Amino acid sequence: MDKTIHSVAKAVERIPDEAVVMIGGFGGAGAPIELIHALINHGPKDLTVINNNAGNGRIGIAAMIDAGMVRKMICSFPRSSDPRAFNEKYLAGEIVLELVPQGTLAERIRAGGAGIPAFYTPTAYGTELANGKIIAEFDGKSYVQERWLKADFALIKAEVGDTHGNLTYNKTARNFSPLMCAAAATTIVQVSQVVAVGGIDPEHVITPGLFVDQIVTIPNPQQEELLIRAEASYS
Amino acid sequence: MDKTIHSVAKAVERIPDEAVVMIGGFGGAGAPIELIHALINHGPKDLTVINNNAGNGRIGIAAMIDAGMVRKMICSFPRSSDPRAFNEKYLAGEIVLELVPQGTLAERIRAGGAGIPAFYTPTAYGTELANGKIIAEFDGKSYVQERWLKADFALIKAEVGDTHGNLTYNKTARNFSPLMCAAAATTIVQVSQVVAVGGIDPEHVITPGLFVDQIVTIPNPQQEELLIRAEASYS
Amino acid sequence: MTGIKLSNAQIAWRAAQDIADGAYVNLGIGFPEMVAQYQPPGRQAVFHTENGILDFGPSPEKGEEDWDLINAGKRAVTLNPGASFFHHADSFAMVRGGHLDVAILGAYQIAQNGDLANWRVGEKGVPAVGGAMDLVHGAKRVAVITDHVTKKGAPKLVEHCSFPLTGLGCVTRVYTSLAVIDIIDGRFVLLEKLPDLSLADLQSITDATLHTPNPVADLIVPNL
Amino acid sequence: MTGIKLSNAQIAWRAAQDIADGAYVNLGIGFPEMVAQYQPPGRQAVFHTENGILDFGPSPEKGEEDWDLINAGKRAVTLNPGASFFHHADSFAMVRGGHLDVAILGAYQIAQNGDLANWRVGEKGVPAVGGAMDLVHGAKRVAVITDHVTKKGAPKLVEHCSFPLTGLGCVTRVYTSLAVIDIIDGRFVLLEKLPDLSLADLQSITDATLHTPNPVADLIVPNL
Repeated sequence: MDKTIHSVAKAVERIPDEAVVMIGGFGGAGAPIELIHALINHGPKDLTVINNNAGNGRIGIAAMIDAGMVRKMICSFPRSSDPRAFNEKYLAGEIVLELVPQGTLAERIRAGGAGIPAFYTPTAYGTELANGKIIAEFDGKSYVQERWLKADFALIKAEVGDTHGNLTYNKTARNFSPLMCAAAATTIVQVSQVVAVGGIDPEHVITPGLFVDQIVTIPNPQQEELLIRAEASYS
Repeated sequence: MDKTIHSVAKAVERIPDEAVVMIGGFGGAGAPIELIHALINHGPKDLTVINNNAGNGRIGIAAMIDAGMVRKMICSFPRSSDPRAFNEKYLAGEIVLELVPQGTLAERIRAGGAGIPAFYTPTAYGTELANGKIIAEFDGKSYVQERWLKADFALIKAEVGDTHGNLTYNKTARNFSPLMCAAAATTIVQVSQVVAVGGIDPEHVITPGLFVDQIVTIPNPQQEELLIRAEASYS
Repeated sequence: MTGIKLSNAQIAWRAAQDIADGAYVNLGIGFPEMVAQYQPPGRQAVFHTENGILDFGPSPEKGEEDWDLINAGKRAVTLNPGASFFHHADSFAMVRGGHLDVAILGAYQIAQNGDLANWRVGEKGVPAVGGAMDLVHGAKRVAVITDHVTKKGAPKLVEHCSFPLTGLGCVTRVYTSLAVIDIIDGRFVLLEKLPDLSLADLQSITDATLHTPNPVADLIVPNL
Repeated sequence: MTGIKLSNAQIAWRAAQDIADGAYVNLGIGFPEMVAQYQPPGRQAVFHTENGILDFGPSPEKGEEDWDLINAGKRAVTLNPGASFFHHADSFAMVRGGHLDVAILGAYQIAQNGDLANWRVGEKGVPAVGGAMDLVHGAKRVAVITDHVTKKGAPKLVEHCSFPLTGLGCVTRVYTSLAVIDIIDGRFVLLEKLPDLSLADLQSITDATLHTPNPVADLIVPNL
């Protein structure tokens, strides 16, 4: 059971048009730039993308949007130091935005991976983001019903992986990624280093291998924040 | 902010009659024997106890039941190699049992800690354990609504703790404990070793200190399974 | 009808043949745990236990037990390379979230619509459910291994379960001491039976119709 | 009315005085982040950031940034001893589960019943909510720091919010450039005001009644 594959191109080649794709990362920490750029090369259309943000600058998710691949964005904070890509498409009515409070986004993804079709949260009660949602009262307080979020694919950046798919992350690059690994039917992970099975202490595994389908090694991955500061672009 | 205290007696002295107490451990792994026995010495009555099991032999939770301290047991599996304590009280109608499927028990405790008052699960749908519960359909499948579980106190056995309450566990002694730490108003932890703050790698912390109120060091804690095999008893 | 039937070890062996290399598998407490011993050469499943391990191995030698390293049956186990620990909510996220390929459970009764009764036989005594009700809804494939009949000879494969249910319509395959049976569209479909057992005899101890849309294969199992 | 008001640093300083030693605190992105700089000597709060750190410290020197170690505002930060990392669901479990002692946020408007509007001023542009709607329901105490009026001089403390709401009845204390105000039973209760500012003047730029059931203290803040 060796889940490693040898190229990012191979990793993303089965992602079709109209796929729902979760992409790890919060800001630049944990953004799987190499996998995203391989996906742009592959070029599926009409994707739904789930990430906390909606791209920054001219690389990563912003480059996907620039390339016209994204029909819908599900995120909490479509703002960044350079939000042109999303803003232009959104204000032109060319991309759909589902805005979700950050904690609700995390919990919906967690629910998708955990087989919980719906849950109640106090978040957004009484606000326009709860419009049209089911409201219920528990112990005298009102809550909003939220549904799970699942994906066809997840693109994830981790730190160390073993050949069975067990993963660790680096600092805040963890963010949504362990949740997305569980909520996607197929989880594709780029890691800085692959080790033999048994190379990660069982107490320190953050994502158990059962949530991971494919691992590709990118020894020195690009850091989104540095690319943004260098005004790099995908093309 | 030093959360360490110096005796198990001190740790449990504020637990009153009628308290709801979560107790970590699955089988003998993670059972906080020293804290439980200190609680028996302290002697509050009419407790509700939440644990996967319902005690074994004449020690730990079984000894609490023998001592007549437990009015209600919330658990998934009130059976063990020596279930006399619970069985006698249960069959005599002297203890109330709320039987909860194991995964639902875990998720209800997790929900309690996470501020999720209710969620839907496929578990127990169509069975007698769903009797009287709200049923809802999502995407053509039926689910049971379950409520969060919270507690006044949690008694937990961890492995290493720092003075701010960050914790690691030993192997399957982890089980319900990280969930219970979050779901209790006051979390009391016995650890084998206390280290200075910073002594646990931030990547390896399993329970962040914010979920922990008090830590007491028990350098060589008793192992429930060994006590059972030795036919030990509390008194 | 002959008195020949498979031993528990042989039933476990037969169930093990259908587990793919690399499959994530949960084995119920007790008899189902035996399945782990009979993985075909060259295949290695990854075993999950509810109390928070993936990829645990067999029990250690007596005296070598670490009682903080146990499975859901509270037996001491070992770790394989690639093992990981996690808490109970994450463990049942794996179960409920459909991340296990196979769960193999015991049964009191299995109905032809896939209903399973395996946690309680009546109103008496102390009820205990454990993880069974979660497991039947979690795995992609839920299989049962069981004697074909009770100790008293009553059918365990039935039209409708009379014992309290564990889950509705959840079982997809049953490995018994006499046969291998799929549950398809609310019917028992016979796949394999012991060569010396007639279909009529098998049907006579089964409380629902055994359908045979395809040729029935011989259930061949080594001596164990 | 005088033109004297507290600077943002001074508002942040005042808010910092009410944070107990060892308190778990979330500071909103931007202005609220300044509160961390003014912890009173001998006290150390533990700061939480939504993207998965407890007990982070100030930004590193320029050139020393680790861009995998950032806060919710995407600024590079450092770690204090005792820090821990966790994923987003665990992070918001801390928030939603009521485990934070204090959250301090900015505001467009605060109503006398505790309603907060701080995420959007109208229908135009690209909406973005982040973690604000979660934070207002999570912390034991939700405080706001803000100028007392908008740049155009309009009241920010109002009878009813006209901007889209972030949360209902969630704010318990407001630190403004002119005063410290509690929200109790649906009313603004004035605790402190700048010594040179009359109650009448303060009321004139506040769009709901300021109640003074107790003597109003002077809001005294160092030069910063």
